[in-house]
Amino acid sequence: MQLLYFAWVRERIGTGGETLDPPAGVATVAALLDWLATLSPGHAAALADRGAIRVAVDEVFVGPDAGLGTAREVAIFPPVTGG
Amino acid sequence: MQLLYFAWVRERIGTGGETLDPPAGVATVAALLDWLATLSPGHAAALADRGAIRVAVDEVFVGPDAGLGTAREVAIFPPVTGG
Amino acid sequence: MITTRVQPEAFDSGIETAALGAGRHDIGAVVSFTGHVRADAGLVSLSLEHYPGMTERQLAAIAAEAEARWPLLGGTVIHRHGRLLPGDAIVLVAIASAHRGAAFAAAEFLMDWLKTRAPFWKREERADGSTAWVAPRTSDDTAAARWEQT
Amino acid sequence: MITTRVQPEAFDSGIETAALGAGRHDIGAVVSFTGHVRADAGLVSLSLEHYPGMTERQLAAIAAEAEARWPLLGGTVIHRHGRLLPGDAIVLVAIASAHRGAAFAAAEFLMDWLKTRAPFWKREERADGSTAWVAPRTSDDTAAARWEQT
Repeated sequence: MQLLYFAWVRERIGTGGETLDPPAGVATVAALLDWLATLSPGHAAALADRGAIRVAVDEVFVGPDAGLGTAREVAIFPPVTGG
Repeated sequence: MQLLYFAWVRERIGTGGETLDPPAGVATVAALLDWLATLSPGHAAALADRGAIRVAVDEVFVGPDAGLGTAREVAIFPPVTGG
Repeated sequence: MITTRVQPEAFDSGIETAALGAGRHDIGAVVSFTGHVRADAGLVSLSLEHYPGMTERQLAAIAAEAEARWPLLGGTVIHRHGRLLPGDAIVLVAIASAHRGAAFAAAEFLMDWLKTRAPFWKREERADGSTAWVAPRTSDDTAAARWEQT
Repeated sequence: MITTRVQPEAFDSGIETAALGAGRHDIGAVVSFTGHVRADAGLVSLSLEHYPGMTERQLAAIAAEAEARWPLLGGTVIHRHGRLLPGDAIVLVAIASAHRGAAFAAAEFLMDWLKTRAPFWKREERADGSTAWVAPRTSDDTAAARWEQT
């Protein structure tokens, strides 16, 4: 699975993306975030405030309960501030 | 008193303006329109539909009950259609 | 602060709008509206008559009202008169503000009030040679009524 | 019909907006919104990060939504990314329609949705050398919520 990180999520994790293979039990976005937060202190810091985290699966915004299914690309970032 | 006419009011009366001296009893906009309508068939045709007539006294929109006071310039025209 | 002009000459909306923001670092939002002559139903030309003197006075009053209602950082209102052809620009309202909400609202307000309170009258010339004065649109009155303060 | 672009290069709002109406006789109203970088509180620069691929996809989806909601005759949406300076234009939304109501509404809708649904993130660089990611504004969420269909 390709993970992408943007803005301060990227800065705290220390990379713009990584390819990871989550354990079989990780079936939802919320479960993925829980698992990612165990990988390093940077991941934990980036994901500590779940209310400030947004996720897109294969370029579509989803909520924490969304299933990962056959997702190829999961992007994790703060609320957007464009315009 | 300087009278000004615009759009189809001007066309029906046949002039863009005229200087007139209304009788002493003509004290309101409505009375002025009544008096003007007696001046010629063109004036009568222009002012026949009072619901389609708008008036400005000294460059300020007013209603039919407005007093003429010391008005110098009274403009009579259809509802505006600019923009 | 909002400049108003009544003129027969054509104008360039892009240049007028860009001028509002030139050299400014406090403006976050610029909204511009340009009205054009549409060639509906065989229209050949649109002639705008106005009331010289009162037109300028009304435009200035409408602009002052917009400035009183919203925190604006500049604006330009231009309304043409005379004979215009399909595609020609009739009217420009360009507004600058720190934020988009005020800029959009003021621009819409100015257009709604121009449509219903500025002394202009449009006469259409059609392909068959006939001419007709444009009737006011109820939708313009409805739009303008949004801004009435109760 | 609405063209969308994501680019680091500067753009000219006047030229982009004028292009919508060129040679057309059915367009009565052109509304353009340009967002600029404000130099609030010692801001030196604003850097926009985006999500390549998803950004283009979201802009196209937002544009399609506007076309479905209003009878539009053309439009251009441009959003820049990269490092911008005070006064620079960040975003353009230009919309053409027969009448002003649809053009104003679609332009406001597009801006509200861009602010809340397009994957861009702004980082401010300040005169003291510090940087900070811009926090989302509640007012943007409120503005976007106006358009939710119930």
